[in-house]
Order: sequence, then C-alpha cells, then structure tokens
Amino acid sequence: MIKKELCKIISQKEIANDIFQLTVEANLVNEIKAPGQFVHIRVDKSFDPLLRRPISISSVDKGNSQFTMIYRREGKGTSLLAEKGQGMQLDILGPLGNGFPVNELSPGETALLVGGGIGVPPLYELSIQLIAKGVRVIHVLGFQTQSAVFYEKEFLDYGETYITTVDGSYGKKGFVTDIIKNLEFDCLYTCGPTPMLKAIEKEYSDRKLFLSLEERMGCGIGACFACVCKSSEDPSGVSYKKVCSDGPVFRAGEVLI
Amino acid sequence: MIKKELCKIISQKEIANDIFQLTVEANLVNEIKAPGQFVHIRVDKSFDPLLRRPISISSVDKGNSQFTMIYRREGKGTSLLAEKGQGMQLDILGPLGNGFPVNELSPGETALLVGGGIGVPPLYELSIQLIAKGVRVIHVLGFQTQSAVFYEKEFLDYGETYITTVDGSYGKKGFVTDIIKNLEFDCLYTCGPTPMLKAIEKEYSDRKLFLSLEERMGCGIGACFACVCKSSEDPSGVSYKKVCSDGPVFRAGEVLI
Amino acid sequence: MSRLNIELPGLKLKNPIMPASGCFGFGKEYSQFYDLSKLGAIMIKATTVEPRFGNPTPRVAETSAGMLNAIGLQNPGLEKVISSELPWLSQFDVPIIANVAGSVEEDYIEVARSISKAPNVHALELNISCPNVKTGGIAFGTIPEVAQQLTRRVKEVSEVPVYVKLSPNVTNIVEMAKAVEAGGADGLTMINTLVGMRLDLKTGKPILANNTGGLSGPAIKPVALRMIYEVSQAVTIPVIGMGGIESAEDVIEFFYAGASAVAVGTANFVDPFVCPTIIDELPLLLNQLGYEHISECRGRSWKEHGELAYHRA
Amino acid sequence: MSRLNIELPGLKLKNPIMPASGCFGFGKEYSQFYDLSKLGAIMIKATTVEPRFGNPTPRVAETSAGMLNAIGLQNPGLEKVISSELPWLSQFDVPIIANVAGSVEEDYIEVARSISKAPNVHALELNISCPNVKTGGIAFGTIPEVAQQLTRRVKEVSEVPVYVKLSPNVTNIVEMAKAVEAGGADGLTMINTLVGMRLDLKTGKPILANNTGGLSGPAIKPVALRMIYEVSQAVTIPVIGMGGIESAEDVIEFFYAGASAVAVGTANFVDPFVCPTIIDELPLLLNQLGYEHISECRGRSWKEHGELAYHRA
Ligand SMILES: Cc1cc2nc3c(=O)[nH]c(=O)nc-3n(C[C@H](O)[C@H](O)[C@H](O)COP(=O)(O)OP(=O)(O)OC[C@H]3O[C@@H](n4cnc5c(N)ncnc54)[C@H](O)[C@@H]3O)c2cc1C
Ligand SMILES: Cc1cc2nc3c(=O)[nH]c(=O)nc-3n(C[C@H](O)[C@H](O)[C@H](O)COP(=O)(O)OP(=O)(O)OC[C@H]3O[C@@H](n4cnc5c(N)ncnc54)[C@H](O)[C@@H]3O)c2cc1C
Ligand SMILES: Cc1cc2nc3c(=O)[nH]c(=O)nc-3n(C[C@H](O)[C@H](O)[C@H](O)COP(=O)(O)O)c2cc1C
Ligand SMILES: Cc1cc2nc3c(=O)[nH]c(=O)nc-3n(C[C@H](O)[C@H](O)[C@H](O)COP(=O)(O)O)c2cc1C
Ligand code: FES
Ligand code: FES
Repeated sequence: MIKKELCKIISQKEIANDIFQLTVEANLVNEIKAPGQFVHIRVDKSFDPLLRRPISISSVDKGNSQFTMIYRREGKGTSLLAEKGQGMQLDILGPLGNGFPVNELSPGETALLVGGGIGVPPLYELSIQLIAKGVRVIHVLGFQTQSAVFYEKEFLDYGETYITTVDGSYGKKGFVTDIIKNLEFDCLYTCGPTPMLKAIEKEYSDRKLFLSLEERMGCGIGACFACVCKSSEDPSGVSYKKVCSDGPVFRAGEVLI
Repeated sequence: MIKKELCKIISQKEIANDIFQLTVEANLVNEIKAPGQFVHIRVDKSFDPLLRRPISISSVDKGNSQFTMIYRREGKGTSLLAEKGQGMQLDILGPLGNGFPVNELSPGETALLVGGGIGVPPLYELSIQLIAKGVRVIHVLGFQTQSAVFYEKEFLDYGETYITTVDGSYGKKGFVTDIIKNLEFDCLYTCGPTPMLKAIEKEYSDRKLFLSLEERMGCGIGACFACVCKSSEDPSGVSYKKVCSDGPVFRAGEVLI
Repeated sequence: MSRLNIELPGLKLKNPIMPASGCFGFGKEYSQFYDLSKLGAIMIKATTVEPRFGNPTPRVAETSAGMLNAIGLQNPGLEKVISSELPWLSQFDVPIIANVAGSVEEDYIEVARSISKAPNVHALELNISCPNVKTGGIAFGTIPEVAQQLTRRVKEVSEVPVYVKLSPNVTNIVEMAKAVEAGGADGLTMINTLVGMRLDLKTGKPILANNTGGLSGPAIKPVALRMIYEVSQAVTIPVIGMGGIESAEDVIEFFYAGASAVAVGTANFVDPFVCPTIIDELPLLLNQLGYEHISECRGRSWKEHGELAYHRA
Repeated sequence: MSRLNIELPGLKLKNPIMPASGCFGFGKEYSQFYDLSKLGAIMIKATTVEPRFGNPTPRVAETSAGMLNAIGLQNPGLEKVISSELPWLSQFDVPIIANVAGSVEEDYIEVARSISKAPNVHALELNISCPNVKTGGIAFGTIPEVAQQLTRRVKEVSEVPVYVKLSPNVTNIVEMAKAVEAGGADGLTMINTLVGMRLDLKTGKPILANNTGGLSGPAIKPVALRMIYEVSQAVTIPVIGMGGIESAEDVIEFFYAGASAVAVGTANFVDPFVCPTIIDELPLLLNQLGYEHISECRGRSWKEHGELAYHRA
C-alpha cells in the first residue's frame, strides 16, 4: 500500500560532488516490495516548488524502519532537499511503482547491473537482494567524471565492479556499453539516462533485460497521465504504460523508450 | 543608510500566545536612527510567500550589534518566520522609515505612550530612549485578551504602565482611550490598529501627537507607491505621503488616517 | 455534514468539494487513499469518442507555485468509459460529472448523448477550453457564438444538466459566460488552465514536447477568483470554481468570489488527501468565521449582507 | 561587458537588463543601493498629463509566487517628470524609456510629444495595458484597431522610437502585436499584469480597495514566456520581455522564447539588488551554457540552430 508519511531524517551527507545520501525513518519501509521502487518527496511546505520529486529507494533497513536514497542536487527541489538536516521531517509518498524482479535468476546465475549517474542508486538494493538469493552480481557503473563517482566500495562488497567516466578521470574512459560487451551474464538490469538505456536495449534486446525508466511526473500514482510511454506492440496506437505505476522498471520490449 | 543583510538569529521565543520575540545580529543596527523604524524581512528563499514582511524594531543593542523585534504569528509569512530557530539566517532590509522624534520633549516633561496589540513593540525602544533623556514616561497598552499580553514587566521598569484588554480578562476592560482621558501628558506617541489611531487623533489633535501608521507594502523603500496616504491639507488632491519612507510615524494632522 | 451540503442543477452534494477533471483519473488511484464516497462529486477525466493517446512526453513542467501540463486529453474512449470506468465508480455514493471533449461539434454530441445515460453521471462538464489539443477545443472556448451553439446542441441530447467549462484565455470572460448561459447551460465551471510555457536552460527548447501547456495550481488562483467574481455577478446560473485551490481557506475565498461549489485539481498531486482534508477542515473554519452554512459565504464579496453571525454574538 | 550589449531601436544597451515600469519609481530609491549607470536602461513609472493620486489603499495583496497591485498610475504628472525626475536621472549614464499613459488618445499624444523631447529619454513605452484605471487603459490594449491607431498617432509626434506594452488579458496576443506593428511600433514590451483578485477571509470583501488588481511576479512567468514565444515569431520588431524575472536563468529563458532584452519588475521589491546581481551573473551563466554573447540565445526555442558552442568544445 502507498502511504503518505512525515518521515524523520536520520542522516544526510554529501558523498560525492553534489551527490547526497539521505536516510529517513519511515513506517512505509514495510510496504516496500522490490528494489527499484521509488518515493515521491515534497521538499518544502511552500508551493514553490510545487510538485513532489521522484527519488529511488537505494537501500532498505526494515529492522530499523529506515530507508536510504541517493540523489543529485540539480534544480530547485533537490537543492532545497540538500539543505535539510538530521531530525527534520520530510513529507514522503510511497513506495511507488514496480521494481526489478529478483526472481528472474536462480542461485549461481549471473546478473549484470548497469547504472549511469543517478541511475546507480536503485541497483544497490537490487545487488543486496540478488546476493542474498545466491546470484552472482557484476556491476558496471558509469559517471561523468571522478568527482561524481559514489558507492564504489559499497558495490565492491557484493561483486565485481567496473567504473567508467566519460572524461576518463577515473576508472575506464568511455561508456558503460564499452565494458558490457566483454561480460557474460544471464540477466541484465539497468537504470540511467535514456540514451544509455536505448543503447543497451538495442544491443541486448534478445537477452533477459530489465530497464528502469525516467519521466517527468505529476501525481506519481497513475492518475494524471503525465508519465506515459507507448507500448512496443502498438507504436502508433493508443496503448500505453505509466512509468510511475506500471514501471518504472519494464522488461525490454514492453515499452518504446 | 538602508542595508540588505543576512542576519543571524540570536534567539527566538514565544512570549505570549502567538507573539514572538526575535533577536538578530546585524551590522545594520548602526544605521538605526530612531525608535519606530522598521525592517523588511524575507521569511524564506522561496517565492511563496513572495513579499517581505514589515516588522518594527522593538529594541536595539548597538554594543552587541543586535536588535529585537516582536511580532504576531498571523498568516503565511509570520508563521514561517516563527519556525526559524537560533543560528539560522534571515534576509533583512533596513532600517526603514522615520521613527518617533524623541527630541520633542525636554527633561522632566511627560510622554504618554499608547500601544495597541502588535503596535506595542516599537514603543519599547521609544520608552528606553525617552527615559535616557530624562523624560517621564507613562504607558497605556491595549490587548485583545490576557493571553495576548506581553512586555508588561519590561514597560513597568521604565514607568507607570496601564494594561487594558477588550474582554476584561486582564488589566482594565475596555480600550486604551478610556484610560488616556484621565492622564496628564506633554506629548502622546501611539502605534496600533487604525481605529485606535483614529480615535486618538480625533480626541487629541490639538496636542503634541505622533502616530505610527500601518499599510500594506510592496518595496518598503518608497519606490512602488503601494503605501501612500493623502496629505491632510489636500484631502481630495494628489498630495501624498508614503508610509514606508515618509512614515511610518507622522505628526497628527500631517496625513489622513 | 449538513453545514456543507449544496444543491445544484442535477447535483445533490454532501459537500461542495470535488476533484477537478484530469487530476483524478477515473478515481481508482485515489481510492487507495480514502473512501471516494466522502467527496461531494467527482469530475472524471475528459472523454472523447475514440480512445486517445494524447501528446508526446514530457507532458508536465513545473513553474513557481504552478505546473504546466500538455496531456492532450489521453483517455480510453467513450465505450470503455461507459463499460468499465463508470460502472466501477458506481460502488461509491458520489455523483459523477462527466467531462466531455472533442474536436468537432459532432464529437461532443456523441459523447454527451451516450455518457449522460450512465446512471451515476449526474451532470456533464463541456470541456470547450482544453488548451492542449490542436483542433477544436480552444476555438470553442474563445468564440462566444461557437460556444453558445455547441451548448445548445449538447443540451438537446443530454439527459442530465450541462455545465460548460470556461477558458481563462479570453479577453472577455463575462461575454463567454453569458453566451453559454443563453445557449442553455445549467451551470459554469471555471477556470481551465492558462496557456503557458517553460524553456529548457540547456537546450533552449520548450520543456514540453507540445511546446505550450496549461498552467494550473496556486499561481493561477487570483485569476480564477477575479473571473468568478465577474462572471457570478453577470449570470444567474451557478459557478463551480477551480484554479489553485489547496485549502479550506481557499474554498471560502472562492465562495466569497461567487462560486457555489469548487473543484480541486493540481493540489491532489501535492497531497493525495487534500480533498478529504479540506472537507474535514471546512466546518471548523466556518465556526471560526461565524457562518452556520457554507452557502452563506457565496458571493459575499459583491452581495450586500447584514452583520456576520460572529458580530451578532 | 561586451557579451551583454544589445542594440534596439533608439537604445544602445550595455546589457539587456532594465527595471520595469512602476517597479522602480524614477530611480531615486534604488540609487541608494547601487549606481544606476550599471543598468541597461530604466523604464520609469507611467506618466500622465496631470498628476494622479491613484487608487485608494490597500493597493497590494500577495498571492502564491505573485502579487496584485492596483496603484492606479499614481505619478507627479508630465510637467514635474520633465522638470525634475528626468533631469535628476541624467546624472547617470543610462537610457530612459518613458512609460506613457492616459485615459484618452489626446492624453497619450500630449505626454509622448513632450516627454520624447527630454534628452535622456531614448524611447517611449506606450502603456495601453494598465488594468487598474477605469477609463481607457485596458480598452486600448484589447482592441487591435484602437491600439493600432493610437500607436500611429503617437508615432507621428514622438521624437524617439515607440515601444508598445501589450496586455496579456486578451484572447489573441499575436493579433494585438501585429496590429501595433502595422501601426508603426518600433518594438513591443510584454507582458503587463494579468487581472486578478484576492478576498479577505474575515470580511469576505476584496483585499484591494480597487477590487481587482494586476498580477505580477514568478507566478506569471510561464504566461509571459508563451506569449513572447508566439509574438516574437509573428512580428519583425523586437520584444522586451518581462513577467516574473528574478534570476539570470530567467533572463536566458526569456531570450530563448524570443525576447531581445528584458525588464525586471516585482523582483526589485524582493531584492533591491536583483538587477545588478543578474547583470553580474549573466556572463558566468553564458560561460556555463557555452554562449559567447547573449544575443545567441534569442529565439533559440523556435529558430533552427547549429551546434551549441559547448558542443563544439
Ligand atoms: C522513477 C524515478 C526515480 C528517480 N530516482 C532518482 C534517484 O534515485 N536519484 C536522483 O538523483 N534522481 C532520481 N530521479 C531523477 C529526479 O527525480 C530528478 O533529478 C529531480 O526530480 C530533479 O528535481 P530538481 O528539483 O532538482 O530539478 P528541477 O529542474 O527544479 O525540476 C523541475 C521539475 O522537473 C522534474 N524533473 C527534472 N529532472 C527530472 C528527471 N531527470 N526525471 C524526472 N523528473 C525530472 C522535477 O521532478 C520537477 O517536477 C528519478 C526520477 C524518476 C522518474
Ligand atoms: C511599518 C509596519 C510595522 C509593523 N510592525 C509590526 C510589528 O512590530 N509586529 C507585528 O507583529 N506586526 C507588525 N506589522 C504588521 C505586519 O507587517 C503584518 O502582521 C505581517 O506583514 C502579516 O504577514 P503574514 O505573513 O502574517 O500575513 P499574510 O496574510 O500572509 O500577509 C499577506 C500580505 O499582506 C501583508 N499584511 C498583512 N497584514 C498586514 C498588516 N497588518 N500591515 C501591513 N501589511 C500586512 C503582508 O505583509 C503580506 O504582504 C507592521 C506593519 C507595518 C506596515
Ligand atoms: C494534469 C492535468 C490534466 C487536466 N485534464 C483536464 C481535462 O481532461 N479536462 C478538463 O476539463 N480539465 C483538465 N484539467 C484542468 C483542471 O480540471 C482544472 O480546471 C485546472 O487544472 C485548474 O485547477 P487547479 O489549479 O486546481 O489544478 C487538467 C489539469 C491538469 C493539471
Ligand atoms: C507595483 C507595480 C506597479 C506597476 N506600474 C506600472 C506602470 O506604471 N506602467 C506599466 O506599464 N506597468 C506597470 N507595472 C507592470 C510592470 O511593469 C510589469 O509589466 C509587470 O509587473 C510584470 O513584470 P514582473 O512580474 O517582473 O513584475 C507595474 C507593476 C507593479 C508590480
Ligand atoms: S505521474 Fe501521474 S500518471 Fe504517472
Ligand atoms: S511600500 Fe513601496 S512605496 Fe511604500
């Protein structure tokens, strides 16, 4: 069930340049079903900014009723969010959407998790859950530049981790796709900027592939039709999926990216 | 000179029901010329609320570069202001306007200070300065009800102090005007709701009388013409005074209330 | 609850609060949060004859205290709405106002004729003001004669009262209101969105794929209030007001301006509980302001009144 | 500074930032804060033939991300503006755009004829769009033929280029723009305020003594951008854009939409330093976005462009 809850901030810190890790205490952790789900945050009581901001859940601690998010300070909303400190309250709606299916793999199989920039965070909880199931996990994480890299150590704890940067200032210079092509896997899970998703879908559409999409949102719950995308079978027709409530994770070929 | 300054909040506390006392550290204290001047506060970085809020300076501590304001939590802006805590910063424009003239009285003469509700605060610094000049001071302070009464003790330190409440729950039941008529004075200074000012002006227009006016403001510095009132000599004409920059304190008879 | 009930043509409202069309889908999503029977009514999403996908994304953009949308009337089409959405809604004790849209007059007539027969549809809302569809739509909403004729023809086929939804993107809103009143409208709903735009700082291009979109939210509230103030004095049919409402105080302000009921749109996205919260808070606010019934607030800005109740106390 | 200079009819601007009319008086108050020579230009307060007191107070009310004003064109009158305000302003190295207002055509002509002779007045801004004066004003701004004729007659007497300030309170802003262009306007300034209203919760009456007022501030920015986007593609004369600008980012957004320069109104009340701050920040923002000169941003939303400078790098 989706809850709207005033959640207490347990901690917030800048873990890379403009990248913040935010942990809150929330009863809604009990409703979280799968890695890749997201929440919709109202960053301020004022109506400027007006809309909630969708942010993925990056890890969950049900025992302590806490969950963590990682986000980039970009515009008005995330800048305000970055100013919030420990003990303050945050109006959160969630969990929202459908996450990555962890049951697609059996113990011993290999999952390839490919993240770009702020698409990396939801893969962290995914990795945790896959490992717990006995699945082998490989991570390929792409960033713009060295100062934007985060969570390398955390991912390394769970499996092989390759980092790429566009400018080559850290890890391998180039794009995640350059790395993927040399790797073996049974299932690919990915989240990141649309061009990256498109490139991956083009290359691996014949494989078991799950993509997490991004779209500008209004309600976040399926009511406003802001976030729709076309069904792949009916590209010029009226069939659609909503990223917020049918997604954000889709099986490759389900929707037109 | 008017300054725009980010001022640190030294303390804020609720001193009566919905009445807050706020002290800030500000270089602009050095520019304060007279009791009755005010500042224009931006309560939030967001544009909702958009406009600054005019609040009177209630006391000044030049030695520590601090000044104090007292305000009532009313609408959107003052509610946000009331949430600010020690150490936070506040965007303040001031000091603004012209205050009460303290040189109208000679040592030994008697000043009557009449305040209503949130018109009371600026009279406090006035009282301090009059006493420092050797002027005798009598205070008549009107409130709605007991829970709204503030600063009685503080005023008592400087002179006779009469409290009235509209509902009679504290002090004398009734209006400040009921008390004033039994008092002797050489000069009357007043600040409060317009009906109170009108009543006082009607009764004492032949006396030395200074009134502090309130008007909805835009700029607070004389540029937008939001806060004008008509000159008394030219009631149907085009002469005017601006409450923000010519006032808020006017000599009785100067402007039409 | 008897302090909030309002009767309007076709509508016996428990309270004057309803979600605005397009901001509440067909109710399903919000039924996760509360019992929809709590609402005064529900204005469902615009329905067209054929299913529509609407505009390409991005379809929303944010503005200061507002948002732009260019959904483009996405909806499953008349048949599906009648066969599936409306029957689903009939489990709730709440009248439905069906928002009717189209590109040409015949579209409106076809939708109105069929949808007005649905048992839980108690009124129609003629959407002659959607700024996000290229043909029709806006033209109906900006030319008085065209709006009047459309109203008249829809009235001929509708089995329930017809409200016409006015566009604020006109020079003279009173003229539009009078035209549709003369066309037989039973009521007005206003305002729809103001046409607006945002540009992307990095690309220089419009943020919305549709270039322009409809501005809604608190930003437009003063425009809505002004138009309702003008129109409610000039017509005799009731006005359902909307535009930026997010609190019980806003509802009272719309009543003062002349509204007889209100709809809440964008605020549902900010707080899915906004409608029931307002409904719960209204009686307390009425107490505070000294009114026995919300209808006492209606048109107070332009009507002559005796003393307020709390002045009598 | 050479990255910000702009030339427009009558105006050689160091930078495209100017305070909007009515939000800066005649400059004196803001000269306490900074050297007015820093500004691209100054649009002074509306001037009428006779001195005007304007409307009764309250004259302002706040809205979400906006404000309403009903100043009512208070000003000291033509004679005083020419004999005292303009000479005072001549100490600064900044072109003045004189905002010309009136109730009947003859008023505009009289003000335009005299004020255009003042040595530091480099252009006129015909205010045919003030929503706060009962007679004239708004009518000039909503009827194309009337606006066109007024423009033509003012052009005949003006010694400097004439910009016409458009009202957003119209169904078809492009039609208005084309009409005044055909009337000989050298440029357009847009937008003036949207007509809006707020009601007092306690009394039920309008907050503004004038009942309605003009809505300005960030709330109206999307409407301004949309109108500038539409108009700038339809006319060949330049547009000075305004409506909710408060940052360097906003300025770029207005240029993308099609503005050739911008004016900042309400934001001066929020931050008296807003204009010089924007002027200082613009070059940095241009760097970040990869433009050499601000003029490269103009009309980018609708013009076809080659690669952005930063893509070439
Ligand atoms: C399902 C989902 C999960 C996401 N998870 C994360 C995450 O874990 N970490 C993270 O850093 N970011 C995440 N994002 C992107 C994040 O929502 C945007 O970066 C954020 O909304 C930008 O807001 P702003 O206030 O900084 O920018 P502004 O420019 O002020 O935003 C203006 C408007 O545009 C919307 N918007 C702007 N950029 C985006 C975007 N990329 N995607 C969707 N809406 C956008 C905003 O929500 C807002 O409505 C996610 C987006 C989606 C859809
Ligand atoms: C010169 C001057 C000095 C003042 N000094 C004090 C003081 O020391 N303590 C104090 O509590 N109050 C004082 N006030 C009144 C104070 O400015 C208002 O109570 C406050 O602006 C209300 O803002 P809000 O956000 O609570 O209300 P909102 O209703 O959100 O305000 C909406 C708008 O109306 C304006 N407004 C509302 N009420 C008033 C009012 N009474 N006067 C002027 N503008 C108003 C606000 O400034 C804002 O622009 C003073 C007013 C003036 C003009
Ligand atoms: C996302 C969205 C979709 C909308 N769809 C419709 C619609 O289908 N039909 C309609 O008449 N109005 C539609 N509207 C307009 C609203 O019903 C309402 O008139 C407007 O948004 C103003 O109210 P608000 O400020 O409370 O949102 C839509 C508004 C939004 C924000
Ligand atoms: C208090 C106030 C007074 C104004 N007076 C005038 C005026 O005299 N003449 C005019 O053409 N526009 C006037 N305007 C409109 C502004 O010049 C500007 O067009 C409008 O406010 C939109 O810009 P903004 O959102 O930056 O304020 C006034 C606006 C305000 C807020
Ligand atoms: S964001 Fe509203 S339907 Fe997805
Ligand atoms: S508030 Fe602007 S002139 Fe006084």
